[in-house]
Amino acid sequence: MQDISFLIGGEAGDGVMRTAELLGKAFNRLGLYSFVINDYPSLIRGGHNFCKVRASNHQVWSHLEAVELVAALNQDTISRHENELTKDGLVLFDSDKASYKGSYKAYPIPLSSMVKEVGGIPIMRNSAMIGAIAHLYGIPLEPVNEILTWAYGKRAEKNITLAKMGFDHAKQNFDPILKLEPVKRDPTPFISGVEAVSLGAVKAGMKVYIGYPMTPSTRILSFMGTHQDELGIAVIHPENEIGVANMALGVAYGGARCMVGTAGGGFALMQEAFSMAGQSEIPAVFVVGQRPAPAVGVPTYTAQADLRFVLHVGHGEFPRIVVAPGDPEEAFVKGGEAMNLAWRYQVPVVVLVDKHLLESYMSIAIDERKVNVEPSSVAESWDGEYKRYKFTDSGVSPMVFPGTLGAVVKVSSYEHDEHGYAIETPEGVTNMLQKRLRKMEGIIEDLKKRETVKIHGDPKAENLVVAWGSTKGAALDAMQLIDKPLKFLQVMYLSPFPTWDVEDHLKQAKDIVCVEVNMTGQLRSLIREQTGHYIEKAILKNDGRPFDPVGLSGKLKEAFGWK
Amino acid sequence: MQDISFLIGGEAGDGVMRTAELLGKAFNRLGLYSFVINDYPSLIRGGHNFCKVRASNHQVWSHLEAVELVAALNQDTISRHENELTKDGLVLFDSDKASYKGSYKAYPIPLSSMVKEVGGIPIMRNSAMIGAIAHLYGIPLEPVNEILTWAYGKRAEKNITLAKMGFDHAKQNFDPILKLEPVKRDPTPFISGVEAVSLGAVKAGMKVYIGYPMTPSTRILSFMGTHQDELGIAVIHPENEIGVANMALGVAYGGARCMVGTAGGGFALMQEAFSMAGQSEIPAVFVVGQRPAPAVGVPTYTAQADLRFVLHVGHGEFPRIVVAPGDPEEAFVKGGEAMNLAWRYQVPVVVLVDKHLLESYMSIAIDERKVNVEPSSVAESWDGEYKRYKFTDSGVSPMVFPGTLGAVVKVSSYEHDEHGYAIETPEGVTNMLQKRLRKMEGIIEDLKKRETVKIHGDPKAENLVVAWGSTKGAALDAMQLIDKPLKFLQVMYLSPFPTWDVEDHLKQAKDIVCVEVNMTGQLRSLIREQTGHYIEKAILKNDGRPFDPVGLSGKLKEAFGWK
Amino acid sequence: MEVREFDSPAKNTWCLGCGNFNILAVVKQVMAELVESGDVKSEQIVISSGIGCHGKISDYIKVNSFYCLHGRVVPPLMGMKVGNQRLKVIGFAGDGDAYDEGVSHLIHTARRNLDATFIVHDNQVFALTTSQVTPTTPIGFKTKSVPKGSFESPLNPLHLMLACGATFVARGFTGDIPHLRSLILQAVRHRGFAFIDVLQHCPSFNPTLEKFKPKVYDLNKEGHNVEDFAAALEKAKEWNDRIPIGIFYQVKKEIYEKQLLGDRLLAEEKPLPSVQSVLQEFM
Amino acid sequence: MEVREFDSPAKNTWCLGCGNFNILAVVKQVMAELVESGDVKSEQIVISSGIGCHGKISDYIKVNSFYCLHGRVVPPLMGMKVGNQRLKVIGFAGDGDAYDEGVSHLIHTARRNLDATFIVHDNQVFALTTSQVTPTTPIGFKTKSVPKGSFESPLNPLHLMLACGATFVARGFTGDIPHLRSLILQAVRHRGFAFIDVLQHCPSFNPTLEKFKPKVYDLNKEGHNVEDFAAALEKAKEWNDRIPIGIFYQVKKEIYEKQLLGDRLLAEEKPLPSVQSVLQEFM
Ligand SMILES: Cc1ncc(C[n+]2csc(CCOP(=O)(O)OP(=O)(O)O)c2C)c(N)n1
Ligand SMILES: Cc1ncc(C[n+]2csc(CCOP(=O)(O)OP(=O)(O)O)c2C)c(N)n1
Ligand code: SF4
Ligand code: SF4
Ligand SMILES: [Mg+2]
Ligand SMILES: [Mg+2]
Repeated sequence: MQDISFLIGGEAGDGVMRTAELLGKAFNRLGLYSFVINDYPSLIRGGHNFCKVRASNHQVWSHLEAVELVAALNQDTISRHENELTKDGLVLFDSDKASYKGSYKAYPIPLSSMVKEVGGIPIMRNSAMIGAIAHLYGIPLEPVNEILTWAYGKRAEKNITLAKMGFDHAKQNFDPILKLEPVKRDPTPFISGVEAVSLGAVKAGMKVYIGYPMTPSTRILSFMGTHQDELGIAVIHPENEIGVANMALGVAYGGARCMVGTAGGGFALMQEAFSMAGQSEIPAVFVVGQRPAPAVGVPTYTAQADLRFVLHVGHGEFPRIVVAPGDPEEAFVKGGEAMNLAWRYQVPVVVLVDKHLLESYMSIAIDERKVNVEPSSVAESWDGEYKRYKFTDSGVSPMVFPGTLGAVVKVSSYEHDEHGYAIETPEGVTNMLQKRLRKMEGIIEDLKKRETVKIHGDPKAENLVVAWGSTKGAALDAMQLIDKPLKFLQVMYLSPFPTWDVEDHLKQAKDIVCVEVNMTGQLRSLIREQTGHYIEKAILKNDGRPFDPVGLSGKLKEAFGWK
Repeated sequence: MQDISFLIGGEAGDGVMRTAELLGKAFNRLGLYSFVINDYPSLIRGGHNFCKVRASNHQVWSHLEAVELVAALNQDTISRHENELTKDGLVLFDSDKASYKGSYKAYPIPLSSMVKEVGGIPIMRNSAMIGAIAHLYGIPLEPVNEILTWAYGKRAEKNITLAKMGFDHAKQNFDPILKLEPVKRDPTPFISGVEAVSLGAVKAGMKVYIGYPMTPSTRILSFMGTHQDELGIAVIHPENEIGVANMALGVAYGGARCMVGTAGGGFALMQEAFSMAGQSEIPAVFVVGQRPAPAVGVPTYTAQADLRFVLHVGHGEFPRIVVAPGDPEEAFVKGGEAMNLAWRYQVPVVVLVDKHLLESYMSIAIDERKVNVEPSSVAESWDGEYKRYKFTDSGVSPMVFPGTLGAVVKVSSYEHDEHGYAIETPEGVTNMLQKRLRKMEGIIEDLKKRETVKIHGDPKAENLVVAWGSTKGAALDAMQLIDKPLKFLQVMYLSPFPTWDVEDHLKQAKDIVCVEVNMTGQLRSLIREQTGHYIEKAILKNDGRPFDPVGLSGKLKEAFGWK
Repeated sequence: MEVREFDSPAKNTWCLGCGNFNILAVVKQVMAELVESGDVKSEQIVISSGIGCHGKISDYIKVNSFYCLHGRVVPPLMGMKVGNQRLKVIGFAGDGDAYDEGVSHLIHTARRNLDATFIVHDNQVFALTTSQVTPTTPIGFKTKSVPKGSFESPLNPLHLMLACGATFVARGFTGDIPHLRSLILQAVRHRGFAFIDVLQHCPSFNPTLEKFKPKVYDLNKEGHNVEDFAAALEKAKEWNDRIPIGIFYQVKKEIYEKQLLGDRLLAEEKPLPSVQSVLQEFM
Repeated sequence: MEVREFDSPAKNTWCLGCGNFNILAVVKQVMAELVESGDVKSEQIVISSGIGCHGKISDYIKVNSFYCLHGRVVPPLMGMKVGNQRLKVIGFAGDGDAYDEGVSHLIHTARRNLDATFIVHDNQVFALTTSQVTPTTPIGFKTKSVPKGSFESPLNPLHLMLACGATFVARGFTGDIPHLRSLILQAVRHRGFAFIDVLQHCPSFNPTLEKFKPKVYDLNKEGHNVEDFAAALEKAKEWNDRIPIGIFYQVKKEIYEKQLLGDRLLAEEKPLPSVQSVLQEFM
């Protein structure tokens, strides 16, 4: 089994992320499975950026904290990351910018001189670095050149030259680490949550995306913006999040499927509109990207600490759906499902993700047939006078849009009667409230037919790991490192809570550990609330970083008493 | 035991609420215990308004749905409320405006003619009505005149004349219902939650109140505004709720104690600032008045359906306190406690109330000595360079304000170091997060010394009622109507949840019923989450109206299998 | 189309003599006229309103409506136009609604020149919450929250809208119904963001009818050039013995939705059958 | 007081050549001068900033600071002045911050004439989120969310502030440091709401320095009368081959906090010892 892990670091503006993504993509094209995580502070130039790149001949779900190679564009990278090297680790660095005298093997390479030699610009150091890394992992130059051509088009030439220079230099001076064996497999995208959730929504009929930039959801806006023509969508960036959310309700009322994206702080501002979606029964999908909070917090890092916040957003009682995919494929599927559910049940739906899922890239198969525009609750015809809020057994009222001949479509923020006119009587209020709450039953029946949880590992194991969202990746990889039978229950739907799919696993388990990137054990508290089951053991942290599989496997073993 | 209950109704603008309050106050001055609930739609003139007035020679905590008298200023009142009359009920009505031919006894009185006779204005019909009601309950005119003089000052004369005319007319034509016996007791205020929570905050040092009007908290703004000079406070009504909340943080940062008030929808808009209070550790008190939601909902009615919403407001993890008083006395005490806790622990505190508690008036003793400015975490001196976020065992850092010689006071929405400068390292983030979370331990220890729950009824009873907030009133009165041993656990603190005070009662109970004005059983779910205890029986509704003690007693008996 | 076809079954609860009745009456007439003249079909009209006394207009007209959150009249209008450009949208807001809670949306939507009409029922007071100050409340106005009288200088909404680039800026008066009718008709026919601040009489909390009546005059009858921005600014400042009503400023400018969408009608577009081509980029 | 006493230990992470450096340098000088001249004590100065590149200024000056939420620079300033009138407060906001997310606060605080200085680092772009359009972004500016170029007419912040009644309205330029220094000093010494839109060079996303430099001129050197409102409006519209900087408008007006509080200093007042007299009303 081949499994490589290295780090590329430099200053913000040095092009580290792009380089890592290109390498990850190159590995992916070779049939390897790659994973790239980025780490950058909230600034534009000069701060320290790095990426960890992992590639393997079997599916990987996560990065590894430890690396066998630190590829440094500057001195800072070496001093910050030397301690993350494995025993036989190497330090590859631009010898024009940095030096290394430490205990690991030094691989100096004059990247800046090379760039000067070909008359390039500093950012091109990356291409020479890519060439050197290719050599270290026994990759020929062809696939590298292909990627550079894909990335830089006509301007690729100098980069290709530099890649060769880097490659040659490395070949002459450095021993390779290993020779990566290309794998024959069906090609899969090398993709992040950003693109996956966007494409899922579009495949489910999304026509309008609205967002006010906020890390980690800004990239959704960028992706939607740059691809708006291919995707046939309109992209709007309005005055603020309150505008975003209320506008989204207008779009759906007008008849087009709409999604919005934000982070915790922006979502805090959308709460009143979320409640309005509940009251007016207008379909709305909110992608919420978690990052460490409260307030502005640590903007460019990751967290899973907004679960409770998101579950209870908005004043009043109304059905809402919250789904948390754990990888890009699930982001695609659940993003689409969110849109379909919103339009079938006329409820607000949150797709709860985080920076780690949104911004990390991985090789993963995405089958676009898994998402389609499902039948919605849009009506073709109706009896008598049209009633936007007609009482029905399911609680779902057939929906039409303004512009429909013969229908007067009235939606309201007030409690209202079937036509949408404001009311105040106790019976009227109760009936309409119950009509809305009744939808939850249909949603639950519907979800029973969908995948609300996933069981990984040994389905018969007595030891159970419970996790949600992007922690899936580290958990899956950690399980590979534990040679005891272990079952992993990944909870994807958080509201309505899939007790039907969860309870048995809890009951069957002898020992359970809940793993989350928060300090208060939010899924754990939810499970107790929903099932009465108290999970005593929890592995928690909230420091902006996702779990590392190796570290996590150690903690799991400890929790299960295996070491 | 004397226990009267009647209704006054008319159009919005007819002065029904004022009349009911004056009567309630008159009863209170006579030593009776009175309770007045109002019911009005969201409009200024013409809609139907009514109040129910109850008075008794023992403490009452609630209105009664059934009345023995409907006092009608218009026809509408009769047709709407006739069905709420008890068996021997009476209909007293302005015979110039309405007529009555139904099965109850009719007491017509020409109020409009009387007003015309003295050259008064229509609103003065109320005074004649008051006179008539006084006769019906055997009250002499003196206390009535006193109240009218108190209310109308120099303009009282015509009202006093009209009261006499009403009284005389009634005396000549109607049999009294009963003769209310004045009670000798220490005088207590006849007061609503609005004034009580305001005065509690002021007594605890509040210097600034900020609010953007929103029912049911608008009256806090009005009360604070009209009494600003006596109370020595500044009152601000700025551009919107986001402004309100962020301004409040500025006030506290500047060194003055501040409170804000709003309803669910306005609080939804304050969430980001709430999270900011958590991050920056700025003391802030939010009074949140519940009303039926989602969205605008049923603005002038009551609900207890924002519990979960309020418990989890704001993105990220940080300590917050939520307290729900159940009557005006508790509103006074807990309003003050909220302010003191906010300033001792530098956390945001929510005083969760509702329209019923805020706007209903009752006779209740308030001992102002129960609230004082408690020692806070404001520092007089410090060692070395001042650190706004100094790490301490308690997690609370000594606080000073700008303007303090030698201290640089930096607060931040970013995760920060001890001085307040932004940070991003995993260790830095973890340390500061844990410092904040650590405060919860101190808060819990502190609350263990305060009243977090109340036990009413028979402390040894095996049957337990659980409720919170304004449902206290109906529950207490309902228990009077049940001749079986019954214990009532009133939960006042919701966050941190007082498991230490709650758990034993749950364990001791044989049978438990949870009563809430919401449809999803929010306290019930919280109790399960916090204690694992699932309360199977619940009496729930969310129709804008509080529970009626008689109806509730029936439902409780049913739930406990007593009928 | 008859005006009364827009009559709604909802019971009207405005106070007797409230200026909102006049706005309501006029708007229904304008709608009937629009339909009659073939400008638009009745099912394509959508109104939207905020929370406040004014907001009830959504319930009082039997036409498509979006009864918004307080202060959020504009964003849904923008959303629905993006979804379906063919709609004819008219927003009704209170002065509290438009200038306090929701002013950010107003400013930016004016700037974008969304094709929408926006009518502010400016009674200089939060009426529905029983009288508090708004950004247009005059100095000295007493309410419970400011018992000694408001001391904040009021905002000039016309100037604000001119500063933000609205392409139709006008003032109406509920005391002059024929004028208001013609004004709203012109606003609705304007292609772009048409803003009208209507001086709305509130007998219960701010009875301005008699105060404003003698002062009000139609500036369009006095030779005001609606294309002259500077003159519009000058007129916007006039607020003394004479109060101008009418169109202060009107200019042609491309509308937002055309620039965003061209002629696309998103609500009727088929979903994209496949995202494979984009997925391919990630291979 | 030495300027470097305001140096903070935080590492500066602005891009090389960023105009924010100039604002930072100038502000520290102005503060030193204020303290030196006895206008204010250093512990009475409070700065506040939004979220964006500009916002980091809170970390870069060793002085009391309130590092706000995005868009919320103004309300805390108002709050702290209500708590303690003696503070000297200066807000720093981005153009996204001030004109998008937080514009409602800006408008109304200008109108109220809070005694505060408000400096907008107007780089015409959301910089920290890696380049998106703001209300001042010029037409045609390309970003990922608008790859074909922005088509929304930009807002004129000076005109907006004039329309809202700010009592000191100015424009600065990070390419003219001495001018900026004098401007900020005057703003800080102005009693009332002093607004400065600073054309801030952003080498990474909107490098305007060379573009604006030849166009910029000091209107106060060209006989502009700062008390002439109409002239100020006229000048605010000028944006072509010539771009005026300096004070456009300045007027004296009573400040908000005086009207609200007189001379009371709430932060230092004792708590009310008893509420009995008010409770008595309810007996
Ligand atoms: C977020 C929010 N804040 C406050 C309110 C309460 N509220 C209802 S109406 C209103 C004021 C309405 O004033 P205006 O917009 O001028 O309308 P008017 O009643 O004068 O027509 C307010 C503040 C609300 N519904 N929502
Ligand atoms: C409520 C909220 N929405 C969005 C963001 C994300 N955000 C951070 S900085 C920024 C834009 C900053 O632009 P500007 O104010 O012009 O500042 P600059 O970076 O250009 O100095 C945004 C949108 C946020 N922090 N909070
Ligand atoms: S309060 Fe004023 S605005 Fe509201 S309905 Fe009555 S008169 Fe009209
Ligand atoms: S991105 Fe622009 S504004 Fe931000 S630090 Fe760099 S140059 Fe300055
Ligand atoms: Mg109004
Ligand atoms: Mg900017």
